[in-house]
Amino acid sequence: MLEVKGLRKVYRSGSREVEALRDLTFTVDNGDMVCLVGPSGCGKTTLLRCISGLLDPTGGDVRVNGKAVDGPPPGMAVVFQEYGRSLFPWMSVRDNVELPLKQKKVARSRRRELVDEALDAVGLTGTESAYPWQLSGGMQQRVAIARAVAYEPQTLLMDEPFAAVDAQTRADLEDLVRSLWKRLNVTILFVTHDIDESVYLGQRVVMLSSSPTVVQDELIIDLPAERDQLHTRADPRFVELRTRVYEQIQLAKKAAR
Amino acid sequence: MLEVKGLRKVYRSGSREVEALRDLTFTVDNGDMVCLVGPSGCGKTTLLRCISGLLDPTGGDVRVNGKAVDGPPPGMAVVFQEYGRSLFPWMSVRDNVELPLKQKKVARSRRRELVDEALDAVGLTGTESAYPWQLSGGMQQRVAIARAVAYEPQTLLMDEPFAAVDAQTRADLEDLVRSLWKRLNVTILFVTHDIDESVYLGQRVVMLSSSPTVVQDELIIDLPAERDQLHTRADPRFVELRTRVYEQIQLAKKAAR
Amino acid sequence: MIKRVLYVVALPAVLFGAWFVLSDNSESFYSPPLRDILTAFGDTWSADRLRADVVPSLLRLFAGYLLAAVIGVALGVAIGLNRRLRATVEPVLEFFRAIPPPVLVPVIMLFAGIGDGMKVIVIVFGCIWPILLNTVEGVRAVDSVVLDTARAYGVTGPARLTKVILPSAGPQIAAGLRQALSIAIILMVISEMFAASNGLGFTIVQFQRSFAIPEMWSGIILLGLLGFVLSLLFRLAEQRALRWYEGLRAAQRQG
Amino acid sequence: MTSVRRGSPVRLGSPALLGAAGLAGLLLVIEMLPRLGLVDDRYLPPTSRIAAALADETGNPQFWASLGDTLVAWALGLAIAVGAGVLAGIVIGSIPVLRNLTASTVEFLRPIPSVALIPLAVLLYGTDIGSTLMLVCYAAFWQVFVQVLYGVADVDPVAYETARSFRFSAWARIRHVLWPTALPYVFTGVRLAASVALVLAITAELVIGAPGLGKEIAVAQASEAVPTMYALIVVTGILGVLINLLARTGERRLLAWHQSVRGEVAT
Amino acid sequence: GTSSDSGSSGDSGGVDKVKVGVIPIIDVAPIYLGQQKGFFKNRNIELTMESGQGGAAIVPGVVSGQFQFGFSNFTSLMIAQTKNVPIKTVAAGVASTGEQGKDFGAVVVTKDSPIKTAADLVGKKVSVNTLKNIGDTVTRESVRKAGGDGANVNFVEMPFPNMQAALEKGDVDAAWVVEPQLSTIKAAGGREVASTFVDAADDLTVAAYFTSTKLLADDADLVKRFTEAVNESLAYADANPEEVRTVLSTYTKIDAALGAKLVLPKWPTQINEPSVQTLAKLGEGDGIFSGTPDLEKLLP
Ligand SMILES: Nc1ncnc2c1ncn2[C@@H]1O[C@H](COP(=O)(O)OP(=O)(O)OP(=O)(O)O)[C@@H](O)[C@H]1O
Ligand SMILES: Nc1ncnc2c1ncn2[C@@H]1O[C@H](COP(=O)(O)OP(=O)(O)OP(=O)(O)O)[C@@H](O)[C@H]1O
Ligand SMILES: [Mg+2]
Ligand SMILES: [Mg+2]
Repeated sequence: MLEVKGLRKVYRSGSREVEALRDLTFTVDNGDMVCLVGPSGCGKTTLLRCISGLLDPTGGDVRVNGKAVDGPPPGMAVVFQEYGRSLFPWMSVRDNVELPLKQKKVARSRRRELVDEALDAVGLTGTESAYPWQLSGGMQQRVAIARAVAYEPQTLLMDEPFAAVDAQTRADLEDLVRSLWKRLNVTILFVTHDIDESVYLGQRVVMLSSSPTVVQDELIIDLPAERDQLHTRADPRFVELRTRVYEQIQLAKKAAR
Repeated sequence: MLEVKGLRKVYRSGSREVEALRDLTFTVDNGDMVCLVGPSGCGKTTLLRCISGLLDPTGGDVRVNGKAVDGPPPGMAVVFQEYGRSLFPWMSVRDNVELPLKQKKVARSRRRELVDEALDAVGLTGTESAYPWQLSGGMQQRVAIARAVAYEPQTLLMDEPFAAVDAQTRADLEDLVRSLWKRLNVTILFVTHDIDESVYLGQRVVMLSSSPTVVQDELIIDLPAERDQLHTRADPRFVELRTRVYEQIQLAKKAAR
Repeated sequence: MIKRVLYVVALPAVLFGAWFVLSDNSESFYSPPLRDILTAFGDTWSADRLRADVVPSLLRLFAGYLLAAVIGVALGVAIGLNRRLRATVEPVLEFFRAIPPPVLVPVIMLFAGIGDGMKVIVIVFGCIWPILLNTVEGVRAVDSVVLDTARAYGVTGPARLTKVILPSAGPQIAAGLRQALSIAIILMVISEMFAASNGLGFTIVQFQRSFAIPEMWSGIILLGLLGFVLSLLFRLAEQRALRWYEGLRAAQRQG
Repeated sequence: MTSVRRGSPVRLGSPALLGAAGLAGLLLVIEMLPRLGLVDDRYLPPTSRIAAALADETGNPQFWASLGDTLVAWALGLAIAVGAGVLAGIVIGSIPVLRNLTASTVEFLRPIPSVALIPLAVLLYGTDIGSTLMLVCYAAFWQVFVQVLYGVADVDPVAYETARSFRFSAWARIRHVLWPTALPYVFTGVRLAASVALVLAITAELVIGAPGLGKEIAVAQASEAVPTMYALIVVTGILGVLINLLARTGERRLLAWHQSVRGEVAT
Repeated sequence: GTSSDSGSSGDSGGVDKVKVGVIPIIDVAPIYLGQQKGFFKNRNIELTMESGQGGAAIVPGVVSGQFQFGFSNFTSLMIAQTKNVPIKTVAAGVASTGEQGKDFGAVVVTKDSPIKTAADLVGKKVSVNTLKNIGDTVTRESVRKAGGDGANVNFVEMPFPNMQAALEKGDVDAAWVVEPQLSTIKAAGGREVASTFVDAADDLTVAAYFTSTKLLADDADLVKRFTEAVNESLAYADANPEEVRTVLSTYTKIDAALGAKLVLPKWPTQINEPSVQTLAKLGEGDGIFSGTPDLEKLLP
């Protein structure tokens, strides 16, 4: 279980002071898949950083399975928004994906298997030996996703992980994430700007207001668990839900103006 | 007029050799707005870099207004896919946007005006003095857009410029680009993964195949020149066109498998 | 290949040529004609001489340089990673860095005697600074997203060091190592000015004192050659170790 | 910004305080070593005796004149070396042909010890400040030059292409992209050069006998005035610390954007 | 270049600016004293002392005209002469006292060293300030005189101030030192085993003032005046040891207590040519020179 209680974060540097998060409270149950949407600059990345223990909040509390977070909790994987910079340019694609597994002390043969599977799942078979900077933007992002997938985390935080890939690949990756979620029963917190995506993927959508940021609304996505790109998106309930989300975000942005 | 004829690009590094572009031919008339779609890794960024004269093609020809390109042509602005790295971390947001104008020797007062307008248009008023790395991903991307917009180019190349912004902002920015295009009569080449976006924005959509890359198809978007987010997207012709594009891309990907 | 060889030899050839011509009828006692220097070079640096003087020098040089590299990088990483440690020891390090090694030689002699140990310590003491400083800066400049990624995926402990911090700081550490190499050669000479009975530096100083001026110049040229060869070796090693970096930078330049 | 642990008492140890503590520790060690008999106090007198000798020296006008001579040689030499090093580094570093052409010559000239140039310096300038200056310039130049070369090579290609795409002039590319990227390297180079310059200024004075602290040290050494010798060495050390302090302050001001400084500003 | 070029400023009426390269040790006390006493000013010479570390720094300065005169030991001068460095001595510099056990330079050992006489130095490690220079020649001669094999002594080079520590730590078995280190070491219990300058030759002239042959040719008058002034200074210094001890504190950092105990050298005004010839032979025998020094050319 992931609990965020009264979370607040203020960035201070010199005279500039930005209240990125004012007061966030929500919980994600184990095995849940929650999508997070909100206007650009509202603090989603900040929130993910706090949850993953990479950033100390100014106030409030983050707990994973009851334990306060003060460093990256074990079994958590993060896909960073800055995919380009989060890959290690001095390592090949394979090494990038494999390194966290080595750290987890996964046996060599199993590691091989996991890496190959993950790269295959994101459609990057054949680029194992390339360096990240020899890949296109979308391919780099997929390496970052493969790294998280191969890690087989219990909790997966993803920050706009599909921003740089084309529509078709995106659909494939969405299905990949859902199948992973079902297969491994991972808890997933997924930040996206694509409203359709959030409804398609999530069991719940949490909408953030624009700055000063609070939780604007939460929505349970009561679509059937079996989803597919063609039928689910055509489902009238889907359209209804996406309209709801859209309206809330409109509201959030208006309030800010 | 922008002519691309038989363009070919092979990346070589050590023993690895990637044919990013095989044979591309198309033209963009002055004042045209062309959207470029294609699978991830098919060579869109490569193409844009060749057109902007930043990369030497292995074969073929790029001409701007009849002159072969062998360096960035005057009056051209590029929004890079790696927005984060294309901003100068040692300069404030304002300085980042202003610097190209200084290079263009725009008078100080006019510069001020242009920068303020551009930052306002992308919704970043109030962050002028921040450094890029103090901004969220979406905000950084908008700074890069503002920089290009303020430059008032004759030709504008944009590489997935809206990948990191939320849906609402994206819609706003789409309208910004269209209004800019109409007002200044700019030639725009716009790379996107969002099929709806390509149809909504473009007068023409050029679809690339996956590697080895050629032009798969071209589509004239015969929607009325006056477009708006609500009505245009609901237009049956819009839906028809987007389905066409979608199918072509599906085809492109299938062919590759 | 031919082009590369040309690059290497073109400028030195021109410079030496100019020197040769300009100095040809030099009367000055201290800057004799290059012709004399070259003659002296052949006469002076016989195989015996090389074995007796250059080899011991090189051994001290390598010992000192390697020691400095190991200590410099280790200390640099520790200092670069820990802000408080950095604040605490920086003034002390600066203090020692500002003390000229020749002044310290007597002090070092007190503790290390007059053998090779003293000379190695002098070399370490002098050439550790660029390594240390560059390592500290390189470590401090590791991209924050990279660090976050490493933390998030549990890449900690030794792996964080060897897989993340060191490669990322690699280019800058290399800059330091390279600078240290030439300083090490300089210090090899300085250390051999004290309490030595063999070595390249000793020989050069001896020539200088005994007014064997062409021989002295030939020694200086030998030093330059030595530095050149060592730096060539260094560059080979560097290119291997930093292949990713050279590629990364070259990739987008030439395409 | 990301690696600061929660509740870490950042204020408790302000850098200045910690630095002072470090120095105090050193002084204490030097006081204790001879007092405990670990080293002979004829060779390493305790801090207090060195301090007394230092106090004596400060009353001596000769000392201040020497300090002035050393500082002038240092500052002048450093300024020339930094100027030339940065200029040469940027020009040569950004023009590949030049870089390739000069590489071997640079590698040849660089390790030639300045001390080996002493006869040449004396020949040209006698034991004036000129000899010191020449040696200082020669040695400090390479420090800056090489750092700048590495800095120029480190320019982010995307940033550089951005500048190219906006058709920045060559000068503007240098001014706005190359220079800021190279700046952290330049700073490292200047800091290295500053101390190498000091080291050489003093060495030259020591060996050639040109006026300055180095000569004073040589005289003290030859006169068996051990505490005075250490006092003078301490002065050179203190100079080093001050110079570094200056460089650091400049760095913090000019490099607020840089990753290495960022972490210390933001919370 | 610097302001003064080979003293050419001096017509007989004007004042000549003269720079002298000296090593700031006891040996040159007379010239400082002479400067104080106005011996140089009386002869229209405005004197500045430029200190250098040893002949290696001073000789080039004199040859290039940066200094008009220099101070150096005879072995160094003879080495230079064999290499045809265009220099010539103009006045005596400093000489041995000629008294066994009471000279300003000697080989010393620690109190409890097994080395009793110079003959015991055979096969031992002895420190000198400069290898292949006056220190090793005279030490070898002392060994020979005591009946040992002078060729079989191992010399190591180190600065004088380090010798005491090296002796006490056992890094070297004996040290060839001069004042003030000699007094310091003796005060700490060190034992003298050979007065090397005394052993080498009777009343050995150890060092001299010299100039370049060019200056000698261009401005013989200046050289003459300088020589006179130096000679007057030498004579005065020799006669007034207390004033010498006082003047020491103006250009060295020798403290008063140590200064009072020092053994002062002799400062005769004449170069003792036979002693220099002996020194030349010794040096030649020990392989310090590559040829035979031509004393004709070197001595005034
Ligand atoms: N290092 C920093 N220093 C100062 N302010 C920062 C820093 N990082 C983020 N901010 C500010 O915090 C706010 C939230 O940023 P954050 O990156 O969390 O937004 P986001 O929701 O992820 O936006 P996007 O969708 O555009 O990525 C922004 O206003 C940003 O300017
Ligand atoms: N510097 C490089 N060295 C080697 N190969 C490269 C390099 N840059 C790109 N490539 C290869 O060229 C191909 C096309 O890359 P490009 O970046 O143009 O794709 P793209 O269409 O922009 O993809 P995306 O939509 O994911 O950004 C890819 O297969 C990539 O691996
Ligand atoms: Mg974000
Ligand atoms: Mg791309």
